[in-house]
Amino acid sequence: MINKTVKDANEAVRDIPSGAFLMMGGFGLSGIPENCIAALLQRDIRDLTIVSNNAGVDDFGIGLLLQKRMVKKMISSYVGENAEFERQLLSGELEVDLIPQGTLAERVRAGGAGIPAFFTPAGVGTEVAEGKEIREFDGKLYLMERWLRSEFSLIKAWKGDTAGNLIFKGTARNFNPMMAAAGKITIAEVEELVPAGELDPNQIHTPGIYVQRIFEGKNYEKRIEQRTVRS
Amino acid sequence: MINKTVKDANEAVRDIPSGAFLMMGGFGLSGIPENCIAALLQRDIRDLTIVSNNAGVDDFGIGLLLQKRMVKKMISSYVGENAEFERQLLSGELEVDLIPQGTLAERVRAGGAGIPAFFTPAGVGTEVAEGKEIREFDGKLYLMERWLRSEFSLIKAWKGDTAGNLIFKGTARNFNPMMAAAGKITIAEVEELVPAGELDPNQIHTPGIYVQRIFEGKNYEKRIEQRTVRS
Amino acid sequence: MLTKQQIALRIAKEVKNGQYINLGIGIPTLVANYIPDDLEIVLQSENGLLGIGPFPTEEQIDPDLINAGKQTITMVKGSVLFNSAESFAMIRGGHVHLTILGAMEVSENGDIANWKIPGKMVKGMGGAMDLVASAENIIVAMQHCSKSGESKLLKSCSLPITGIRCVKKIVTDLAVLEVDPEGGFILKERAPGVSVEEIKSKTEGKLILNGEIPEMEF
Amino acid sequence: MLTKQQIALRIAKEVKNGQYINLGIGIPTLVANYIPDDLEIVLQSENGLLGIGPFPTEEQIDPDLINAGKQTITMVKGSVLFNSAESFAMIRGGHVHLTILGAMEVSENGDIANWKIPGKMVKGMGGAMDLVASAENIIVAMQHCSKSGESKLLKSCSLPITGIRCVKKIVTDLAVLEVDPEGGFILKERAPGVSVEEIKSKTEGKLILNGEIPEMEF
Repeated sequence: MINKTVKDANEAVRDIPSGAFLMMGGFGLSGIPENCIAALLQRDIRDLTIVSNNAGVDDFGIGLLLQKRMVKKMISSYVGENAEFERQLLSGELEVDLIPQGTLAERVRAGGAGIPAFFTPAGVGTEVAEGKEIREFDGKLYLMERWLRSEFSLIKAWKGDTAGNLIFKGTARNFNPMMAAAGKITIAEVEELVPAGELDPNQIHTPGIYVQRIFEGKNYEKRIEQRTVRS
Repeated sequence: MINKTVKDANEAVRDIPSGAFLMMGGFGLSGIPENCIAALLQRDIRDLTIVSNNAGVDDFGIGLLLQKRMVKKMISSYVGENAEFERQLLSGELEVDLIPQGTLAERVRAGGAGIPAFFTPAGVGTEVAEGKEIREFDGKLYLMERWLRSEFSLIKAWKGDTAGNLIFKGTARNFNPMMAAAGKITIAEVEELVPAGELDPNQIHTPGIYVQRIFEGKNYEKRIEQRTVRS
Repeated sequence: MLTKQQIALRIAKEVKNGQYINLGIGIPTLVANYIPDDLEIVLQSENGLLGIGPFPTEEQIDPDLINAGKQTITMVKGSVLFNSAESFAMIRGGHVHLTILGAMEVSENGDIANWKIPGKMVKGMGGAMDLVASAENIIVAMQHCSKSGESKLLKSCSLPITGIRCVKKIVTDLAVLEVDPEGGFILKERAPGVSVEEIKSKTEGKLILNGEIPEMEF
Repeated sequence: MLTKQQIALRIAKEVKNGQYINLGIGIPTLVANYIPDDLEIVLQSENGLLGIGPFPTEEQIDPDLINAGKQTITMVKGSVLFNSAESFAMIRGGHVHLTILGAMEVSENGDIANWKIPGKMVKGMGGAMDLVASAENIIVAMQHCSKSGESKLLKSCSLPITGIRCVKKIVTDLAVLEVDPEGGFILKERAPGVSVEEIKSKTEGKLILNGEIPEMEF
């Protein structure tokens, strides 16, 4: 079995250049590649384009990259909860492409699956449809959407093995599996790294074929955005 | 949680009419809905259209439905290993649509996922492309393919719960999950049926939302087509 | 005039046994509190869960288990977790039967606007455009008028659209209305003590009155 | 002239460390026996497995574990199981680096025909059309001529095509050849004892000779 292990986050992200097109897993702050983001912050790179459902909060997640002005463009579905983001956007320092969440998920899935374009009903009749081909199938209107593929995908899983096979936990799965498949180089950080053969082959969420580098992360903060408890 | 349990295969397939458009899971004889096929054989229906990667063998699987002349048309990727199939096809009693296996899997997946059409490179320049739209993306040619959706999908899983959540085993998974999602009414037979809550929510292959009826099957033969052992 | 809780309570009566339901943020989330216990329904969270349970106790809190509003949650028995592509496959494929969401504006042909106010900060549409383009039944929970008293049930939306011809029913603080496929809001029920005249005066779009309009019953 | 085993042995030299590989039925399956042990490679089975192991012992046989040829198999450590859509997502998405398969005919521009003989029974293309349309490297294992002595390396295929301009390399019982992107079979190696003249006489398509053509080494 092919061994994908690298030493740590610094080694994993060492060759991501300025101007790179990245994907980062996570929904809100859940399932984000905390260690890779921390390692990127140590690098002197800028003008990144990042595909991520959200843009973190001011002082955590992708928000940290925004603070350091490392991001040129975000491709996301929802970017609230972030004052620095708003400031950079309004001042013209940052570009943003807003995409319906399901379309974003499917475009990334299509990138990994070698499907260059597909049709979806989301956004028909809205400004999302501007400039896109509209076609009727069986009496309903659909937009044609293109695939998304990245130079580097940075993803976070719960458990992984040295062959790159991954298991996620709870709703921290979200965009991570599709982004793994859509990355030319996919870097997976996991809470627990085990030897190939220890995970049940029938219970793996992301096959190792999609992962080029894997390492065991440390000091996960897993910050909670909306701590709600039963009254 | 919604309870999808029905008593047995006979109750599950009771309302499948003549002329119905069906999908059946399985690859070769692995992961086929044995109990549902046996129950269909008891019914006086005909002119079925069946989407299935293969067409069984002469005396097992879909081959049994062919013997009883219940099938009008097969939509498959590979139909060897079946003399009765060949006879009916050559005599004009049976129609067949042959589709590349990956295109078949993706068309069924698209049906379940509400994607009416997508582009794939498989079949460009071949007779599969006849009558289909061809388009170039990033310098490569692709065919436009349409979704497939069924009136009834008959699938087989290893374990299931009363909410319709399913876990498959080994390579018996194959087309079953996509067909579950692509069925207007999906009937799942399982080797072991447990109460909702007994399966790990993180380890379910097919969410119960795709399953309308579920029952515990019996007397699985699981016939092996090519019994090969180490020399 | 109905309170937010009463709007949620009224919408809960629309829920049918065996449905899979996606609840938006705000009043729609409250609907979960009023669904009768004898109905078997499942709540979907578009970030990857079928079977949302109640909020956790302090001991149950798990940062890896949140809803689409990023709130910590729990799971009910029979829940299942999945990725975002699978989640929207469910939505787009029509497997989620009912979507209940808020709106800034609804038009008399069923268009909905709820994601953007030009000139103000744009937060993004999240999953709303997928949800309204896909579900077979879409119910909107909203105030009948804006804080400045302008009708939010319009001939056509003035704000950027989230989806076209998709809203089937609207429950406001004043009324229950259905969208006529031919265009127009069909008044079905009045909030207790609210007159047809008041609803008419506060509905900019075409209001359709068929016979006697009953008061809502709770 | 090479035996089937020798063709497989020669193709095994094309395998590189770290590759994910799909092996077709027939000679390609034999290639697995000759891949050097020090290479880390993974074999994909398009019915839903990465990490094909050897055939099982009698005790290990599991009807729920077969390869694309419907043979009973085992899994190696680090294997993973998945559904057919995921399997072809891997193939179509270019994640499987190398496909080795048989052919009835190959043309000098890299077209391949291997799924249908008109007038005879049609069995279907299975996954072949997806594989040849997708993999970055496609190697064909075949006999240079048919049993009646007709060349199978042609100007253009006479049989229905499986895929166009996709074959990169061909290993036959007589030779190793590469397909020139401009058209033509570039002769790279001769089977032991086989002359360039013989290969030329048995290749209907354009044969390109660049300098001395070495014999294969095993």
